[in-house]
Amino acid sequence: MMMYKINVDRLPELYAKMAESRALYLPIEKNDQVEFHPWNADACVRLDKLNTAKSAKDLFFPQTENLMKFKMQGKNISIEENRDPVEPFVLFGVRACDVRSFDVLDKVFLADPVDTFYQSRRENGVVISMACHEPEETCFCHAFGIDAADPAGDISCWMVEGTLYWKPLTEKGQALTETVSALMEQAGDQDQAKVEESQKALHAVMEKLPLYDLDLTGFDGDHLLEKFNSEKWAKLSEACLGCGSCTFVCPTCQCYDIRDYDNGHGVQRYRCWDSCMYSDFTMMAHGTPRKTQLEKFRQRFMHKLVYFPSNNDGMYSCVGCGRCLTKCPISMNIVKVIKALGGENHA
Amino acid sequence: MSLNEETKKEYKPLIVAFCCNWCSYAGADLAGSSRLTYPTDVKIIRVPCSCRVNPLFVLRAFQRGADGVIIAGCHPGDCHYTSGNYFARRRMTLLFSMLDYLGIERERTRVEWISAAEGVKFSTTMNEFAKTIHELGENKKLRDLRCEE
Amino acid sequence: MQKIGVFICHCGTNIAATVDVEAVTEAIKNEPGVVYAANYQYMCSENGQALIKNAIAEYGLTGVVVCSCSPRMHEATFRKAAQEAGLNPYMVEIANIREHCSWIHKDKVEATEKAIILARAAIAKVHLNAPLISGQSDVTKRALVIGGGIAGIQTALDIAEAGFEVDIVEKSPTIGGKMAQLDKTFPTLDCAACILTPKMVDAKSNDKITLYTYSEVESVKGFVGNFEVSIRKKARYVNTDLCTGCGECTTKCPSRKAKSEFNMGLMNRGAIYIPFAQAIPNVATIDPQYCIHMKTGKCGLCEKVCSAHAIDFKQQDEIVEQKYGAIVMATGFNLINLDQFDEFGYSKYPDVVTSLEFERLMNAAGPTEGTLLRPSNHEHPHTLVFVQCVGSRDTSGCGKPYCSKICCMYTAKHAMLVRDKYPDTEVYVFYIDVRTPGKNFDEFYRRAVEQYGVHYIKGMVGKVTDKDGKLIVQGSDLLENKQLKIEADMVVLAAAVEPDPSARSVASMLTASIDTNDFMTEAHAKLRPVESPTAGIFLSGMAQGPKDIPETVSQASACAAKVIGLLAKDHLVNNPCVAQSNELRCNGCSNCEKVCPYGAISYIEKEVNDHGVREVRRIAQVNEAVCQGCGACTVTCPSGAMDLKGFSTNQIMAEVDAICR
Amino acid sequence: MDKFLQEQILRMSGVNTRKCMKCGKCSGTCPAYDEMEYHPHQFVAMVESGDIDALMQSNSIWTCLSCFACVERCPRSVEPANLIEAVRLAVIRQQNANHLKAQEIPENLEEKLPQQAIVSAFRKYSK
Amino acid sequence: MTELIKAKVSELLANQTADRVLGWKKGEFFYDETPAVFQAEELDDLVYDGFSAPNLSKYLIKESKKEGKVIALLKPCDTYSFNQLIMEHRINRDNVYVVGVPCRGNLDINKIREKGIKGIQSIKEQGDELIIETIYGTKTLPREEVILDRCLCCKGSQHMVADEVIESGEPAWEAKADRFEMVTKLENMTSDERFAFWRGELSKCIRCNACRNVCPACSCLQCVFDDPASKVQAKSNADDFEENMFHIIRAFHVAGRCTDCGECSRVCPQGIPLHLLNRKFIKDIDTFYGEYQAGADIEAKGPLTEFNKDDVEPSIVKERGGK
Repeated sequence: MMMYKINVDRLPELYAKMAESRALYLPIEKNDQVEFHPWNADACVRLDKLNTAKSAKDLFFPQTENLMKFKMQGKNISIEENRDPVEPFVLFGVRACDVRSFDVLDKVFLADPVDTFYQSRRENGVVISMACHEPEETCFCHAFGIDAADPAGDISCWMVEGTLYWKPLTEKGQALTETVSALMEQAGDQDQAKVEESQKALHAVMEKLPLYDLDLTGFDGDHLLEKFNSEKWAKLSEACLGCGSCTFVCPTCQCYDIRDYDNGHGVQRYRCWDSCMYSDFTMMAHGTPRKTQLEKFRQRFMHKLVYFPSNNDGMYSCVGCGRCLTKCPISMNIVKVIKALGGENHA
Repeated sequence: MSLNEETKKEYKPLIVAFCCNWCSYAGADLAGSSRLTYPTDVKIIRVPCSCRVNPLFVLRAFQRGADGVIIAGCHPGDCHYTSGNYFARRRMTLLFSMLDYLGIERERTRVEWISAAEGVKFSTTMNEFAKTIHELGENKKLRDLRCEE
Repeated sequence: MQKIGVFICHCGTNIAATVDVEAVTEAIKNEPGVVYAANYQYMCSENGQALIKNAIAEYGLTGVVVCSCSPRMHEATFRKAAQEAGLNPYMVEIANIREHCSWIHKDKVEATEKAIILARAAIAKVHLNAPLISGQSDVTKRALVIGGGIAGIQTALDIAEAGFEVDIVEKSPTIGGKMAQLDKTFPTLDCAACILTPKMVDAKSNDKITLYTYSEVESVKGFVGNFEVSIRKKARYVNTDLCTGCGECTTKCPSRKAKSEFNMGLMNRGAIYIPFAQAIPNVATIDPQYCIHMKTGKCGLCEKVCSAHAIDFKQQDEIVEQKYGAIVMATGFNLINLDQFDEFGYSKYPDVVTSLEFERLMNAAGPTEGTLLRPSNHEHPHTLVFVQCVGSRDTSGCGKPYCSKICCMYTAKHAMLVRDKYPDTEVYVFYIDVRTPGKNFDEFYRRAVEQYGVHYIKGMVGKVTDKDGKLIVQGSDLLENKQLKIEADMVVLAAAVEPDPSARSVASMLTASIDTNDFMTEAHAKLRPVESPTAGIFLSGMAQGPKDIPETVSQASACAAKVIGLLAKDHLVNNPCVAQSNELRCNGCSNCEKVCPYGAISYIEKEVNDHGVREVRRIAQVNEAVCQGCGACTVTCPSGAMDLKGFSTNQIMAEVDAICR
Repeated sequence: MDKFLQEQILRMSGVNTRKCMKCGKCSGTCPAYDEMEYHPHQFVAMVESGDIDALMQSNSIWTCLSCFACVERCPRSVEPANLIEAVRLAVIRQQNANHLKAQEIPENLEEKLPQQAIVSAFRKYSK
Repeated sequence: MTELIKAKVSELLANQTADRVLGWKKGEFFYDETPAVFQAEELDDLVYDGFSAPNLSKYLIKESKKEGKVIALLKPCDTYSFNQLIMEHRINRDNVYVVGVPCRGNLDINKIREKGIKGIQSIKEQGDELIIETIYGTKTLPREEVILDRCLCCKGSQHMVADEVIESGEPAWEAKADRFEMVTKLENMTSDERFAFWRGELSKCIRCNACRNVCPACSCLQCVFDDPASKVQAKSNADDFEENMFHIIRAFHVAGRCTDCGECSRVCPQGIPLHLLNRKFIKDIDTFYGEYQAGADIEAKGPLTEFNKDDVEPSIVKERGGK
């Protein structure tokens, strides 16, 4: 498909055009924090920010979502479906790692039985990705075979010397492109070369990153018990506070809880993100099956690095975005786990 | 007066009053037996002592749509349990100050010391408070939208 | 899910006139959990209670809500009814739709709506009620009476009569109180000493009664049936076992600066003194503030003259610890301070006196040995003006808002006695109203007017000034519409009474409530007038409110009857609405212990099983016999481990939810 | 009885005449009692019963010295002197002609009159 | 400094004063240190520098229940939390040997990043400067510019409790700012401005519970917000109210117990200035009931578990004015 380009100064026009027909979500700074927020003319767009604080999964798998409602009238109860309406939307400026996270989530929510809440959001959303240019030491997407310079999605974008290059990859992307192509110019071979050059430069930077060569040796279905029974979990999990910051900033964590909210005249049933680090995760009448923080901690990483790949053709449930590395209150993270149990420490 | 009353009739505020069993609840009883009226907006919840009022209850009331919350107890020094109201006084002072700090209208919360003999004070306090809440209007800042009908 | 029955009372028309009880019944029938709803004219009547009992049996009710008057009125009635029908009494909740609804609202639609909401709140609470079982505690069969006036003496005598030990704590060196200072008593004009002193002697000689005079209550711990009191016996510097009360020391003591309390400061006494001749115990007391020996180390004359060798300058205060089952407040009264009433010139003119001072001036054992003399010049007064309501019925802030009740009668008594003894005097009484409700009281007052010719003037004195050794009393005569200026020799002020200043601190030690005037609050103004709302505390005499001697004595006996009723029991049923610590949630942080006013919380190390995790934890424990159920601990507990039975966090939140629905 | 006037007096004075317990202490204390046709306790009673006209026509309201002894001494905080002041004001307001004008001042000047009194009078009677 | 501490603890382990050490473990990138318990042979990984920010006191609740004695490395401000936990009987003092470590103020990696520094390969503290190697080149920063906010209002270099204190010889770090400055600024706003400020901040909350779980005062075995029986249990901020509720109640539960250690704001992944809630309570307590520093004196009763008969009335909130 054809590549387009547009000068960075004209981006607001592009945003405005896209926002005419649907909601447009971009990395926007609000209260000193950059997140995917709906765009408006006054928004402070931060395409330069490497990563949003929360991942982009919020748009497809929101932190809370209404499922149904039970209405009480006297002694009668009636059930009402009241899922939040989903309108078409555009998600602009997603990094390669976050784009990959949608694949991970798809494996979970689109497999049988299909999660129709997630599905309708996926169908209504167009993902416009954005290549990285200044990755940080916490980035390790390369370990999972992700190319930060060549992000997937419905449309890929590159920012090179004040020009945004725009390349539709899917039909959905092409359809959106047609609604805005009037604002853009078609890119030529020279432009193609510029993009390729920027990709090369990025690859050179990537190679210098300390976690570029993060070795995942040993994390596969074949070593499940060995990893599970490793004595190292005790030390690794020792300082874990049992908070959910890693889980909630993670683009691939997909656990949720279903809860009822009794508002006095009825009950709203909704689902919300849950964290396997929480003391009340999978709480049942008798208690929780994983009583200690060690077990909870181990579950999270075993799931991401062992169980998930062994059930999903080797696809890890981690995309190397590095958010948990910066957000963990005690700086314990998946990289430390991988290093402790994998690579040269494997076996 | 009359004009205002017309317009105000449409809005019926909800006021939750936590009254300690020994003084203020009895004060409310005395207001009742003395036929001292106050608006039906005020609904009383009996607690053994003002110190039984957990900040959670105050927030819960606002969450569920209360427009004002008043806590009434024995006069300082007259607590049936000697010191309960002193603790309540500190707790509520800090809570109210915090709500104010969060930008919640400070007139929505009140603590009043009303003895069992002060039926008149009970009724005037409730009338005054109801009037204040009327003037303030609906509590919009501290409610849970999920509780709307 | 509870099976709840809701019973809506009409209370005649008290509720039904403003609340549509049928509409409430219909609305409530549809509430989840309500299996039966009915209304009835008088739910508290025999038939009404039968309705509840039958419904409990017929519908297998597990919870009952009665929409009626205040729970302070009939909660106990309905709980008892439920209990008789086999339901745990604490499964009953009251929705107060009378005092808090029908009586204060006029609009029937609004009142009905509110009644429904109040009923729903009660239903929401009952849903979370749990059957509660009361514990038991033992009763210490000994009573403490605080105050040794006529009220305290009478109560103690009656309790002792029933065979129980009783201690009297009196802060002054003798029992007898204010009555001992009176000259004659209305309306029979008996001599106060003649009728009081035999009772004082009885109190001393009764072997069930222990007197702690010149003593004060230092601290009170515990609860009904089990009070632990420490009593400070102040040092008298006289060995009471040795002192014979001969009085030799009191006459020899060279220090004569101390004002005699007994004679209202109208004469001085020695630093070592016996308050009055009939004092009980009849022993001397040294006032260290005036004793030359205590201040300078010199003198010591009393020690020299005492043949019994009873003087002990090294004596120390002594603390007595004693356990009691019941405590009686009989702390009595004082006249108010008149400094705020410049217009009457009390602090300026010696011939303006209070009524209690006048008692002493008329008394044979008083400073003038019963001859009425002007304090300024010891001359015979010819014109006397009595002023009533000085500081009583005063809402201006200077005085007291209440009627002191005794002044009308004693003023009539004084006027009559003066005219009787000194027919050459003119006696004027300024009054606002003359209040004489009592047996033979009005007859007594009329005698003063008709037989003794006392001039009663409807009006009030505006000011008292002096002129050439006379007092000029300016007042109004409202009936004649004149302003009078009476040249008087003496003015007697019927000053308002107020509770003794010690009442407030003693009440707070007892955790007994007190009203804005410092009078003790009754458990119920009409139905439980001699009990404090705090269990085990009883009220006798002026501590509860103004009253004259006959009333005081009747109340003292009534109070004794209540105390005897308590002490006669071997066990007491405790209030089951007490705090409870959830050992799985308790952190052992001690915050609850810090706020508990009763010291009911202690900590133990205990092995707990937290969903399969066994460990030893420090956890809070509540002594259910000591806990009074205030709930201070529940709010200070950050983890919600502390809860209050009967007023649990979830119950109160359910009420909030129901009201805010 | 004049309900309107009564309400006006009560509103202007801020006095609640119902608090009066008819003790007569105000009249007992009044230094100008003998100069008066109606006495302080009667002021209160008359306002309470709405008999304002008689008060307004009486010289008593002008013989009151405004010494506030009655206010000070009243055990029920009734404030009779404030009532009198209100009645005076009512009289003044009704007598529109009674207003003082600047040009009238010179002819009213007396040598012994304190200047403050002129200023006060002007302030009071020019409204 | 690290060497000095290693030497000291080695000595203490050798002479059997204790059998293990609670300290900070070296991370991947020089700034991501993790609290850890070290045996004598593991001391190589022990580190102490500007990034040793985590307050270790809370770990002692669990650690002091174990057999043997643990050496706890506590910075001056951590000792307040330690004391508070001792007051609340949460730490078994007998099983802890407190070694006070000096503090020059902690460093804030986010502030370093805000200076445009990316791709960090190493960070060295050299006197008052930080030398930062990045894949994009070497950068130098004055230490003072990237100090963690909480350390700008340092409570002082004094350890409130310690069995032993290691002296660094370096000048003590001192407070640079008034800790109530921002609280006062908020108080001076109008009610609606304050509301907008807090809505803006609290709406960022993702309810990850990091603030609560790191907080040494939030040491409940089970938090009311996790307890289904509490009827206020909630796992998410499904409504604006929940955000307010959680943070108000949390602040209230630690009121009078919060030592102002600042961990809540340090760990918040969403950058919510949570300490401003706690400081408001502290400021109010100081103004209404007299200055009180939780954890300074273990004999103190705590401002919410005592009272004065002449305490201010709650109406002070209205009477004191303000907008």
